[in-house]
This record gives sequence, structure tokens and C-alpha cells, in this order.
Amino acid sequence: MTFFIRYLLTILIFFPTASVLLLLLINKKNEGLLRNLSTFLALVEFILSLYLFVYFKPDTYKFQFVEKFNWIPSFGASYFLGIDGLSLFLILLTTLLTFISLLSSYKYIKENVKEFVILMLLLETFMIGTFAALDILLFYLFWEFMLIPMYFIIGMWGTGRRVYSAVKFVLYTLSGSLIMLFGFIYIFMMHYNQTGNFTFNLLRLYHTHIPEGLQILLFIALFLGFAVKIPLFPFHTWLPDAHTEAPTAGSVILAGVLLKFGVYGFFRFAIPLLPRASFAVAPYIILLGVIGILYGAFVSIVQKDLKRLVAFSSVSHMGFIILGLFAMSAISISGSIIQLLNHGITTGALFLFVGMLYERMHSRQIKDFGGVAKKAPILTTLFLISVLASVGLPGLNGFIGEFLILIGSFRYFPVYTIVATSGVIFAAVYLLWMFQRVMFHEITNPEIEKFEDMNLREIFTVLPLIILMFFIGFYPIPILDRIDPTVIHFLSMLHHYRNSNSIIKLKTGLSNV
Amino acid sequence: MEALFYIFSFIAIFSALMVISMKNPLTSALYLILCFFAFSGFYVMLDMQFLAVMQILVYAGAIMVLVVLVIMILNISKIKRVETDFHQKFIGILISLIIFVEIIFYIINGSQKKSTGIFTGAVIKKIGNTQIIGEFLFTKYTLSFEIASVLLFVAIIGAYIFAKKKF
Amino acid sequence: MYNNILPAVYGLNLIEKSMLSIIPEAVIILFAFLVLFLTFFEKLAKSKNPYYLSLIGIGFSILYVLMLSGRDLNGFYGSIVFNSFEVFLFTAILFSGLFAVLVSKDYMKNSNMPNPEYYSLILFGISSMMFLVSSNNLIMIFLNIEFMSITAYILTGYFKGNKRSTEAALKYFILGAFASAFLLFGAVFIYASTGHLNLYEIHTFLKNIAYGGLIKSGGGMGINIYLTAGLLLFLTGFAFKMSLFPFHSWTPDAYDGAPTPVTSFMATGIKLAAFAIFLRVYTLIYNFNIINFNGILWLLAVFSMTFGNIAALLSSNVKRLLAYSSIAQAGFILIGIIGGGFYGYSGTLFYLLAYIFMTAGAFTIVIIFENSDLISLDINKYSGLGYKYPFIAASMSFFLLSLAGIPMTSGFMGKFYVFSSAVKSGYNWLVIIALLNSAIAAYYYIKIIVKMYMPDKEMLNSSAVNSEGAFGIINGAVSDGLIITIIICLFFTLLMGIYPQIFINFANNSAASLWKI
Amino acid sequence: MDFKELITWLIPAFPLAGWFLWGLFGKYFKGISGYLASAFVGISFILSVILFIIVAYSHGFTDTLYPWIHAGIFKAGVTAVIDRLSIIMLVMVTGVSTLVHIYSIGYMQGDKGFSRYFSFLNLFVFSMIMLVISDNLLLLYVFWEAVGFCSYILIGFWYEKKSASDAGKKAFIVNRIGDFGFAVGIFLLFLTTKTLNYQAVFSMIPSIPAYTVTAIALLLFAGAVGKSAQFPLHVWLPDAMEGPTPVSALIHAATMVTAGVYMVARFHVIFSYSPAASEVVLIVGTFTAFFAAFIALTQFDIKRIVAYSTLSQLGYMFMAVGIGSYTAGIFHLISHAIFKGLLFLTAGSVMHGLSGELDLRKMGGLYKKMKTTAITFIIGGLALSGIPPFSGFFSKDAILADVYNKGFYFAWAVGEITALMTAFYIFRLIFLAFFSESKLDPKLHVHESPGIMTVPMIILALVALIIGFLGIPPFNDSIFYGFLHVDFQNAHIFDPIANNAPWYFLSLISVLMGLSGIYIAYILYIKKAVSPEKIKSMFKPVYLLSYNKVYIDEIYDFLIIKPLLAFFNFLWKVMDVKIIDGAVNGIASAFAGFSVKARKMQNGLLMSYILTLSVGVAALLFYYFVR
Amino acid sequence: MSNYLILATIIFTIGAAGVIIRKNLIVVFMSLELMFNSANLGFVAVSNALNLVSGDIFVIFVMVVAAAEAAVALGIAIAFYREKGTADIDEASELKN
Repeated sequence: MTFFIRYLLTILIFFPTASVLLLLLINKKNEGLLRNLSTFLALVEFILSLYLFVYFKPDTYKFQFVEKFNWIPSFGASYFLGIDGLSLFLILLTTLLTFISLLSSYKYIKENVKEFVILMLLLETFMIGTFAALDILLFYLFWEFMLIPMYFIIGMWGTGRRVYSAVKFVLYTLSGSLIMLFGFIYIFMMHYNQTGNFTFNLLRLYHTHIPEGLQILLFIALFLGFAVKIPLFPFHTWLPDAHTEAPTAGSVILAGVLLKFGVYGFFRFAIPLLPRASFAVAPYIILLGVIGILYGAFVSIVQKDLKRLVAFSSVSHMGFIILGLFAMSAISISGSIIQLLNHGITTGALFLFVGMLYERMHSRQIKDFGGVAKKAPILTTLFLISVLASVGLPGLNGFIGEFLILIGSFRYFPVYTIVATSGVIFAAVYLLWMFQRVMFHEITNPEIEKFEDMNLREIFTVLPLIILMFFIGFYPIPILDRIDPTVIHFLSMLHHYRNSNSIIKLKTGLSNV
Repeated sequence: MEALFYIFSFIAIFSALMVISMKNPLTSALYLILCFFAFSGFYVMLDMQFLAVMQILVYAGAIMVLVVLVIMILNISKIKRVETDFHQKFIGILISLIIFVEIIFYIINGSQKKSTGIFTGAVIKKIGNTQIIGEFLFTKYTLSFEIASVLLFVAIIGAYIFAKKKF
Repeated sequence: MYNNILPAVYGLNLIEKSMLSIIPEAVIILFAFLVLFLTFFEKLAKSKNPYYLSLIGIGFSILYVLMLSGRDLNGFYGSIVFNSFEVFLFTAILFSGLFAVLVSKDYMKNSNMPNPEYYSLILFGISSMMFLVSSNNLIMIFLNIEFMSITAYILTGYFKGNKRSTEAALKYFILGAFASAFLLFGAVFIYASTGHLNLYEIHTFLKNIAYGGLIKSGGGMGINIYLTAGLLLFLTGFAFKMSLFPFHSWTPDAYDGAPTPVTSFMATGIKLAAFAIFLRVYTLIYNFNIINFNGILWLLAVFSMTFGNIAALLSSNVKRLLAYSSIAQAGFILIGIIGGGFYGYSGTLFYLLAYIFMTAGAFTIVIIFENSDLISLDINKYSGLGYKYPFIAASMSFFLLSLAGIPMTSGFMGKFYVFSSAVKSGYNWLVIIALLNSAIAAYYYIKIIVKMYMPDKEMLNSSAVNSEGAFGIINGAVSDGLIITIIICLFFTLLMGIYPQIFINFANNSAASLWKI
Repeated sequence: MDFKELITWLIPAFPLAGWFLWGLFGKYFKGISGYLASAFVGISFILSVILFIIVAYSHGFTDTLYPWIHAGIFKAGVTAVIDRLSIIMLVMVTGVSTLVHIYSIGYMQGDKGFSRYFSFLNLFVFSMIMLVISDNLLLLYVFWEAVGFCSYILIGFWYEKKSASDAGKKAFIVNRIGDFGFAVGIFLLFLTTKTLNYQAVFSMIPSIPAYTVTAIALLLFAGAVGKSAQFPLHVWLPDAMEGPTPVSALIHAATMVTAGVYMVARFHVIFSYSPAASEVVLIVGTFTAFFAAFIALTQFDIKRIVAYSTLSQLGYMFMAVGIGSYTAGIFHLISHAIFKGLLFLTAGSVMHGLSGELDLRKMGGLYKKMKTTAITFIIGGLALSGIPPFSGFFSKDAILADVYNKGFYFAWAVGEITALMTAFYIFRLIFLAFFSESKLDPKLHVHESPGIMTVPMIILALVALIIGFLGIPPFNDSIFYGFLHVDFQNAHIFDPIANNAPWYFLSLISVLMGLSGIYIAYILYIKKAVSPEKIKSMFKPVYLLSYNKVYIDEIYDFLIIKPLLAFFNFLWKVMDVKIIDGAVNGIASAFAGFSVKARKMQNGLLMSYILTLSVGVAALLFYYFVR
Repeated sequence: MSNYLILATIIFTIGAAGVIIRKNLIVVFMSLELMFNSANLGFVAVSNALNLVSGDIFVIFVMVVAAAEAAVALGIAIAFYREKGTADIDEASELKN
């Protein structure tokens, strides 16, 4: 057991890979077995990941479940894993959502089942690896390769302009992350020049001394990588396409986990590595985030395609998270982290529902629906709960995150916070309007008459998410307890940079370069 | 010597120009042979009689005979299209001139290494240039020599493969 | 008196050392002759004997390389060297040759050319590359470059009666000879300025000048200008072989017209050898001139990457696409040389090794698709192959991802290595440009993957894929040789991507010996 | 957890359990769910009464169920505060809810969403209870929104009707606009006080700069404006009548809409420290009271008339809390809850009898057919008009007297005129519906509602009759004042009593106003001495203004919604697709263009290849010169 | 000696110009030979001026290479002629883009 706990992260990372090897042996035509087995394995993985939660010590900021082995001594790269409060929950989210998306795709994925389940499990490996890696090179390895399974999932099982979307997704993200790679290499070399050691150990790189002007340039480099992933306002256009055309499972993972990596990157890398620059550019990034909140909401209002609407709503939600993160107050960062989970849960659920609607109607156009509530009360109820969670209705999870973000950010960025708060109104507008048009009214489309309510599998698919929505809404303490030390430590690393007059420093910094 | 140099130079440059400007490849080939003779003249002036002989034997003798033979076999003298692509010629000559000017610039501005070798004209005359070349060829450059032989062998295979009509 | 000139300093056991230093090459040449010898016996020639004989030869050579590894030899009065650098490159070249032989069997059979000459030419090519890599004087360099080139010309035009093949040979030959002439003319200037042909002697001479021994060594300031001219012209020849922009123009046409195994051989072996010898010449000579050659290389690298990637974007012929990509890859490799130093050169070598495996792998798969004669080189015909040949298509995707530099592959590690070396030396913009180029490059590599896995419905119907409906591998199109090649390439591409340390050590040793003079 | 704390948490627990049960297993309960739901709420009511007694004879207390959120310095728990204010509200809420539940069993009989209805109704009761008892602003805000959600879902209960679901959505969104201000207020409050707990906040308010308090108070009031449907966010309430009538009675008359008033009263410390904010509350309240009554004058939809009267009465309450007469406000809140609930229930009964008919022009003479309904309705109407001894008289009069006594004569005058208008329109309704000659569709089978509906009406009517007596003796000597005043002791009194007019003087004026309103209605609709048509044509513009609800909806639509939608479309179709994505795709196609050019270099002609190579050589050699 | 180098450069450039402007395969080949020869001249002149002989050795190897190239070149020329019926190198334009 001690062995198991000690190497739990490695086991978690490579269990899906091992599962893939097992699945490779199964005949392609045996689709039922492939589906059941892969789902079961994903469930096992999720249960394994719960051990993380159980054995996680909530009272320390130190990285836990640390594993460290030499990997590439020449670069000072090591196989260095460890989690803190943030990665703990993101890993749990990942395992849960992977399980759920596999469960959700029983009906949606009709061909090439084997490839699909293999790619999903492979993707899981990389996602968990990315969250657990504390070595920048290892992180980058996982980070970048993650694109590939996702790319296949969108491209092979997507709809409509799936190839265009898949390629756009990959190129967009790749361009960003390559620039980010430059930033990493630069910091790595900088550390070498200062100490004479090659190391990719993140905890040691934190101590690299970087002059302010340079910090800002490097921050921009890292920013591009993370901002595309989030996606922040002007870098978002891959998202509607990718989300819209991806299969349900792809959208769930994409929205639920992949978007989190940008924020995670900021939290783990960009801000602690470049604290001065972070404070200097925070107002601008928050501006982008706030623009994203409103912009995403505004554009969502006029969408005609369900999935595209949900996709744009992600832009809006991620804006909140960025606001909370860069406001750099303990409350708002806790809120951001909670909201990261919430967004994964809620938007994941929304995509699942949209997927169910699509499976039944083969359309995602809002105008093709109407009156579904009459035929499918369970679907309506659960969908409504998810919609309301996304709207940020108190008592559900979305509220906790949004509220903490806003109340925390208000101290440092009152104007932006007020503008961001108005985003809550528009969230209600687009989501409720959409819900009304899809679910309510008289049935006009004769297809709807044949509409079936959710079956047991589908209910079980979304049930964990619905439960979580209520759970986090009413009792977020178990989560907040565990992220609190992390956040406090994060801020304590930064606190002496806060009072630098950021805007002036930014100007001088740029003119020095 | 000076005069001889300029005479040979004139011949070499003139015949080289003729090589590239004659319409009939056969004429070009003949001018090329003339050019090679001029070169062998230079070699004699530079105390390398052996190379002069080799120049005549290998180039003028072997290679050019081969070339002329191919020209005759293929009857290439009849050129389908007249080469009147003025545009391309102009650019080509311009580029060559630029390269020429640039290299000349390097030559004029630079200077070669001062002589440190021991094989002065007198030494070479005393030993005989053929012997020197021979000794070097079979001691220091043995490997090169062997490789050269393999190279020629491969070239023969190549010629055979290309010229063969079918496998 | 001149007897003293032939230096006795090379030691007593000159012959033994000399012979020892060329054993790997000699074995290859021996087997080349043996293979050729088979032509005399029609029965032997017709069967697969030449193929197996070549494999045996390569195997022996590898064996000898392994046996000799760790030694530090130079033979034939310093005209050839053999140390860790050579061990590394010989291994790589022999792998490249091994792949060329392995993939040829069916290809040659399918194109009705089961000839022993072919295999012997490949072997001669391998030996010329090995000689080139270990060359240590200008004569050897020139001679071996020509040797290698002539072999390549012949192999390129090996398709008798195929207009494209002959045309490719013609173009390759004229351009190659033209570039060689420049190289040769450059050698004149290097010779004029230093008076030496041996690289080490030139190196020592230049070092003396650089560190003030001007008069003693008999030089003057002007020799630097001569040297510059010589090095610039010399670079032309190398750049041609490395297919750097603007000396790249032969690459797409020659790669396209040549038989695909030969293309693979050219793309891997010749490029490798050219880079290796350039690396040696560069470290020994180029670094000591008044011109900052890094500036020139910077430009060459940037132009090569950009041109190669941009030209490949819309290419629809897989071979041409890979050719353009190889131009771009050359630009990437050059970054390591620009980055310089122990770290940079080691990175370059690492990248070269990685490049061999991924390129050979990619070309092998092109050959498989070519062998199954339903499919041409047009990438549109690749539609849906992912479903029909899952293993092969997956491997192809993997190689392409590696070429694109996606992590978990050797391509990423190589890129990372050379880029970090450039950052280390302060070439930040170069790295940024290169990274942006990688992003562009990803597009066209991914384009092929798109075709294989995400075909349009109409394209799928029109292509022949559905006609059979079966999945698996076409009979006859894939033989053991091809599969072995793919597996080796996959193995190394993956291993170098996830656990590169052993290869880095190998490259480090090899790079370290560049300074062992 | 001792007895009173247990009771405290049991009160919301029953409705919450009800929500789960009917929501998840409604199918299996079928018709019983209505009775069970009523029973659950009834238990809550009984518990509330017990708690009321406990509190009345001891003192208030707070209790934390569990810590809810803590992040950094932010802490909030699920905490209840039981004091006199909240316990009065509790009793009122659970009491009215119980009656409405019982009434609903009859009203909703046979609806296929029967269980769903009760499930959400229970959820509403739960949320409302929690809203009333919550001890920090965050919890308040949570249930503030939760009741809004219940209102949304119950307005849109008949979701097939587009107007119903539209109205629900409108209610939610308009409320959100108010809540936006409320939320910002909470942020500001937290920023200045570092806590959201009531007592902690209140204790710090005196030490906070006045302008900050004003800002906080105004922002919080924005939430109240939304929730209590004051001008300019009143637009959702009339539309909310699309929902089932009991819902209107419970949520949109008796309980939820009064939450705004409750909130202001609860935060009396904040408001009383900001005279400016209180002034704004008064102005908004006064204006809304008049404005809504003005619209109600000419409407023909009975539920809408009652709805506008609700707006108007809420305006009165805000007048009261605006001048610092919190007890008067709460008193009117309670009495209004009773009689307005009654009015709605009776209106529902009329609808029930007429198979959903709401138009006054198609009614008449119902008195004979639905006696119970008519009588109870008239009781409600009299209460609304402020005719003694009905409850409305006492409560409204207390407010108007306070307004007068504190010197706001203009507001007082407006209030009196509004009282006249109120009496007029409600009796216009009564006369047209119950007394004038029948204009009913003869095919319609008009019938009195079943007992299960009439009994709650009767109970409410009785309560409306008696509850006013809590308000005697008048003014600050009343029983109600004496009971509740303890909670408002901390209020900062900024308006000294200007007058001390005798109560009978003011009451007389009010009663006269009410009676004259009834009289005018009598003349117009029973006597028909003057034709309404004639008056209509005399004041055509004013009539149109009133009839069309002052065009507020149209103005919003034209000034805000349409331009915004156009802007959003612009953002999507031009900004997103054309500019941002266009730039991305433009880069891609630019590269494609470069690619075409680059491949043109590779034109297959050896000549040009050689030329490229030579140019390369020339350039390389040139490098030396530019070095 | 720089005289010789200048002369060599002149011949070299003439050869280069020939390669660039001529379209007859054989003439192009002959121009290439001119270029190689000029380099030879340079080597001989340099080794003469520096009193060395290694340059002369180089010349011999260049001659070997030239011979080998001649063999291959003429083979290619014949093959090309056979396929196209001409020695015009512009005809070699099938491989492009």
C-alpha cells in the first residue's frame, strides 16, 4: 500500500497507457467489449485518483506525492511529479470527465470505436501528466502531445467542418505553445548562465533572477502559449470551431480539461517565474479577460447553433477565471480555482446535453427545437440545473466561484470587477433564452414528437456532474480547505512584488529592452 | 615569360569565350581543345611538365574525344530551337560578371601566404616533377588514389547503366 | 632532403593504424565488389542474393565500427581520421544505408529492376559517405564529395526508361557539378591563403595567426581576405549538398524523380554526410576568420526554413513535400551549428540522428504506398488509408509528427536541443523564427494525416480504398524489409523522444572528439 | 443544538424535503403530493409559530448550521438569525404559503405538472424561509436569487405558452439587473468591512465614511428595486401574471416581492446612516406607488390590475422604510401580504370559475354566481382601499401619517392621491366583474370554486379583517410597533418628527380619499351617471398613456434591447467572423499565396535553377562587403 | 601569381556564364570542364608560388574526377537524348513545382 501511495501519480499517469495496450489486443469488431472495458478502465482510473484526494494532506502547501528520477541529466531534466491543491482537483476532474465522456459516447461514436477509446485513454495520460509534472520539459512534453489525440478526436469523429476545425485547433495552439517553449528555453538558459547548472526543475527555476524588462518579454512569450489555450479574447477563434465540430466527448474534454491548462500554466509557471512582469501586465490581461467575459456573452446571445453558444459561453467563463487569477488576492484565486472545476463540470454537462439533443435530432440549430420539455422531462430538469449552474445561480457551483472571484478582485480592480459582474446578467440572457427556445413552447418540429427521454446510461453519465454542482454549491469547504494553503503560499511567494507601481514599471521595463 | 603568359592568356580567354558562344557544339569542342592546350602551356611555364602532359592526354585526348564522339553519335549539332532568349542571357552574363568582380575584388585586396615551402623551382627541377608527384601520390595520398580508382570504376558502371538501352 | 618531409611522426605502426582506420569502409567496398561480382552469374544475380549480401556487408561494417569504437585513429598521413565523431556518424550512415537496402527489395522488383548493380551502388554510396565523414584533407573532401555525388547521380537516374528519373539525374548532375566547381575554386583560395590541404594543419596555421603568430607562420593580413573568398566559395558546395536555400533547387526535382529508396537514401545519408563534414570543416577552419560566418549561416538557416516550409505548404506530391520539408529541416539542423559550442554541435548530431530515423521512416511508408500500385504519390490518394492500413498509417503519422517536432518524438528533442543551444549563444530571434516555422510546418505534415484519417466522403468513394474494404496490409506491397525498417525507425524515434539520454551521451562523446586534434 | 435551534432548522428542512420528494418521485405520489406538500409547509408554519412564541418571550439568537465558504479572509457560514423581524416574516411567509398550498390543490387539480408545481412551490417556501432567516449577506444573496429562480420557473410553469416562458425569463433577467447592483454593493461592503455578517457589518457602519455608506445602500437598494419591482425595473411583475394564480398570490404579492422591503428593513442600520440613500428609497417608492396606480386605472385584465396594485402598495412600503419608519413598512408588508394574497386567490377563483377568462369586459354579475368569492374579494378590496376596519387602513395610514409627520408633504400628498386612485381602480374591478350586467359568454358554465379553494380565501379574509387591530393604538403606541421596535433600535434617526398631527385628522383624510375613490367608481360603473367612454375621450392622451403602461416596455425594447441585439450581431458576424477570424484565416491564405510564389521558383527549368544558385553565390560573396 | 588567379577567375566566370546561358547539354558540360580547369590552373599557380606540390597532386585528382564526371555526364546525355530526342536542357521540365 505504501508503494501504491508513493508511486500513485505514476500509476495514475500510466494506467491509461497500460489500458491502451490492453485494448490494442482486442479485435476491432468487438465494439461492445471495447466500449465497456474502456469505460470500466476509466472508472478504475477515477477510483484510483480518489486515493489522491483521500491521502492528500490539506494542511500544507508543499507538493505531495512527489516522485523524482533523473531523466535527461544533460538538460537537467528529471521525471519530477508532485501535486498541490490546484493540481489535485484538476486531476480528479480529468479522470472524472474522461470516464464520463467515454460513458457518454456509447451511442454517439458509431465507427472506429477502438481508435476512439484508445485516443481518449491516451489523452487522459497526457492530461494527468501535464497536471502532475513539476519539470518544465516533462510538462511541455505532455502539454504538447496532448494536442494530437484531441486533434484526431475532433477530426475523425467530428461533424461539419471537422477537418478545418481540427487543423485550426492544432495550429493555433501549437503556434502559441512554440512561442511559450521559447520562453521556457530562455529561462532555462538564464538559470544556467547564473548558476552553471542545467535544470528544468520548476522549484529551482523559481529562483532565477530575471531583469524586469526581460520578464515582460518572457511573460509575453509564455502568455501567448497559455492565452491561446484558455482562450483569452483575441485568441479565441479556434474555440467555437473546435467545440462545435468535435464529438460530444471531445467537447467535454476540450472544455472541461483542456481549457484549464492555460490557467494552470499561468498559475504554475508564468506568474511565479515572472512575478514582476505578472504584476505589471495584470491590468492588461484582466482587461482582456473582462472583454472576454462580455464579448463571449454578447456573441453567445446571437448564436443560432447550440454548441457554438456553449462554446462562446466558455470564453465568457474563462474571462472570470483570468480576472480572479490576475487580481492576485487569496479570495479571488481560490474562486478562480473553484471556478476552474465548476467550468469543467458545468460546461462539460452542457456539452453532454447538447450532445444528447444532437443524437436525437441530428441538428444543433436552436430553431429546429422547441417543446422538448414536454417529451423529455428528465432531460429538461437536468439540463436546466446545468444551465443554471452555468448562469451562476446561487446554491449551485458556479455561484461560489464567480462570487469569490468578484469579491476578491473588487479590492484591486473595482472597475473591471463591476464590468465583469454585469456579465452575470448576460449569462442569464443567453442561457435562459437558449433554454427557452429549445425546451419550452409548443412543439413545432414534428421530429420532436419522436423525442425520447434520457435512458439510464445517460442519466448516470450526467448524474455525477449534477451531484457535484449541488455539492460544490452547498458544501465547498472540502475543496477550499485543500486549495487554501496552496493559494496562500502562492501569494506569499509574490507578495513583495505587489506594491511595485506596475504601470510605470511596465513602461520603463519596455523602454529598457 | 611575361609575353608568353599574355599570349597564352589571350588564347585561353578567347577560346573559352568561343566555347560558350559558338552555336555548333562541335566548334565549341574544338575551341575547348585549343583552350586546354593553352592551359598546358601554363603548366609548362609553372614547372609542371607532367601535368601539362596529363592535361593533353586526359582532357584534350580522352575527355574531348569522348565529347566529340557523343556529339557525332547523337548528331546534336542540329539544335531544334534557336537560343535567342536574350533576357536570360543578359541576366546570366550579369550574374557572372558580378561574381567575377567580387572574386577579383578579393584577389586584389588580399594577398596570398608567403612562400614557406621547400619545393622551389630549383628543387623540382633537380628531383624532377614526375618523381615528386609520384612519390607524394603513393605515400601521402595513397588512400585518395585508391578512392579515385574506385570512383572511376563507379563512373564506368554509371556510364554503362545510362548508356544501356534496357535492363 | 624531401624524404624528411614525409613525416615520420605518424608513428611506427603507420600501416596498421591506417588500415584499421578504414576497415568499416573497406568492408563495404569489398561487399560492393562482391555484389557486383554476382552479375557474372545470372542465376545468382536474379535471386535475392545481392540484397542479402549487401545486408551482410552492412552488418559487418557495423560490427567493425562497434569494435573500433573508443579508438582514436588517424591514418594515411592524416588524410583520414577515426574517432568518436566517426563512430557516431558511421553508425548513422550505416543505418541510413541499411534502410536504403531494406526498402529496395520490393521496390526494385515492382519496377522490374532486380539488378545487383543497384545494391553495389548503394554500398559504394555508403562507403563514399563514410570516407567523406572521416576525410581530413581538402583533396579527400573534394574527392569523396564527388564520389558520393556521382553515385547519387547514377542512382537518381537508375530508372531506365523513366523520363522523370533521367531528367532528375540530369538536373542533379549539372547543378551538382556546377556547385562542385565553386567548391573546388574555393579550395584554391584556401590553399593559397594557408598553403595546407590538411584540415588540422590549416587549423593550426589559422590558430597561430589568430593568436598572433603572424610573421612566424608566414602570413599577412591579406590572407584573411583570400581565406574569406575561399571559405565563402567552399560553403557554396556544402550548402548545395545540405540543400540550403538558395542552393536547394535540385532537391525537390531530384527527390521527386529518383526511385524512392534512393530518395530516402539521399535525404538521409547524403544530408548527414554533408552536415557532418561541414561541421568538421566549420569547427576547424571557419571559426577563425574575420568574417562572422554565423551571420551567413543565420541567413541561410532562416531562408531555408522559411522557403522549405512555405513551398511545402501547398505541395500535393508526397515526395516533393518531403523534399521541401528536408530543405526546411536542413535549416533547423543548421541552427545547432550556429548555436555552436559543445552543446550546439552535440545537438546538431543528435538532430541528425533523429532526422535519419524519421525521414527514412516516412519515405519507407511512401514506398509501401507506392508499392501497392493503387496509390500514387498524390496526397489525395492517401484518403482513408488510416482505416485501411492502421499500423502503417499510424507509423506515418508518428514520423510526420516527429518531423513537425511534436513532443514524445525524437524530432522534438532534436529541435529542443538545437534551439536551446542557439538561445544559449544568444540567437533569440533565430529561435523565434524557427519556432514560428515549426508551426507553419505542422500544417503540411498534418495535412497528410488529415488525408489518411479524415477523408472527405467523396474523396473516399473515388479512391480505391473502399474497393477492397478489408483492413490490414496489402499482400505483396509490404515485405519484411519494409516492416523491419519501420519498426527500427519507430523504435528509435520514440526512444529518442522519451528517453534521449543515451543518444545525447553518444552525441556528446562524438562532439567532444571534434576538439581532439 | 438545543430545541429552538432544532426548530429553526426544521422550518426550512420540511419544504426542502418536499422539493426533493415531489421533484424526484412526483410520478409516484400523483395527487397526494399536493396534500403532503401543504402538510409540510403547514408543519413549518406551526414550528414558526412555536418559535415565534419562544422568541416573543425570550430574545433572538443566531445559529450556524455549518461553515460554508472560507477563502483567505472571506468567511461565510450557513447561519440563521432569529429575531423579531425574521420571526414575524417567518410566520407570515409560512402562513400564507400554507394557505396558498391548500388553495393550489384545488386550483391545479388535473394539471399534468401537479407534482412539479408543488415541488417548486416547496422550494420557493424553503428559499424564502432561508432568505428571511439568513445571517449574512452572502446567504441572503443566495436565497435572494433562489427565490428569483423559483419565480422564474413558476411563472413559466406552463412552458408551452410562449408568453409564459417569456415572462419567466424576463422576470429572471430583470431581477438579475437589480442583483447586479446588489452584488456590487456586497463587494463594496466587504471591501470596507471585511465581513458580511450582519452584526459585524452593522457595528462597523458608523465608522465608515458617509459617501461609502450611501454607495453601499444605493447598490443594495438596486437589488430591492429589482426584486420588489419598483420603477424602473417593474416591468417584469405585470408579465409575471402569466404564471398560475396561486403563484402570483404567494410569490408576486405576498412574499418574494416584499423581500426588497424586508432587506431594507433588515439593513436599516446602513440605510439610516445614509439620509441620501433613504431619500432615494422614498422617491422611488413614492413614484412607483403613483405610477403603478395610474396604470392600473385603465387596465382590463383583473390579474394585471391586482399586480399593478401590488407595485403601488410596495411603493408605499418603500416610502415607509425610506423615511425610517421601518415598523410601519413591515406592518404594511404583513397586512398587504394578507389582503393581496386574498385578492389574488379570489381573482384565481374567478378565473377558475370562468375557465381562465381574465378580461373585465367579458365579465359582470358574478356576485350572484360566486358569492363566497365575491365577498372575500370585496373584503380584500376594502382592505386595499384603506377602509376601516380592514387591515389596509391601519397599515397604510400608519405610513402616510409618518410621512406627513416627518415633513414630506409632497410625498404624503402623492400617497393620498394614490390612495384615491387605488380605491377607484379596485372598485372599478369589483363593480365591473361582480355587479354590472353580465357580459359573459352564455355557453360558459360559471361555478363557485370548490371548498379547498374557498376555505383559504375565507381564512385570509378573516385575517385581513382582524390583523389591522395589531395597529392600534395608532402610531408608536401600537402593539405591532411595541413588538418589533426592539429590532430597529440601532437605526440612526435622521428625520426628527416635524409635526405631531392628531391621528384622527390624517386618518380622516385617508378614509375620505378611499371612499371618494369608491364613489367615483360607483358613479361610473354602477350608476353610469357619466360614461367612462366620455372621460376616456376627454383625456385621450392620458388615457392612452395609462392604458399602454406608459410605453415602458416599448421604450426599453427600442432603446436598449434592439440596439444591443444589433450590436451583438455586429460583434459576432463582423468582429468575430470577419475581423478576428478573418485575420487568422488571412494569415493562412497569405501563406498559401507565398507558397504558390515559392513553388513558382521551382519551375522545372534547369536554367533558372542554375541562375538561383549563381545568385546565391553572388550574394554570399557580397556578404563580405556588407558585413 | 595573382595574375594566374585573375586569369583563372576569368576563365572560371566564362565557364559559369556558359553554364548559365547555354542550353545545349554538351556545351553546358564543356563549360563545366572550363570551370574545373580554371581551378586546376589556380592550384598549379599557387603551389608554384608557395613552393609546394600538394596543389599539383590535387590537380591530378581533379582530372580523375573530371574524367569520371565526363563518363557519367555523357551517359546521362545519351539517355536523355534517347528519351527526348534533343539535347536542349529546357526540355527537362517535367519535374516542377
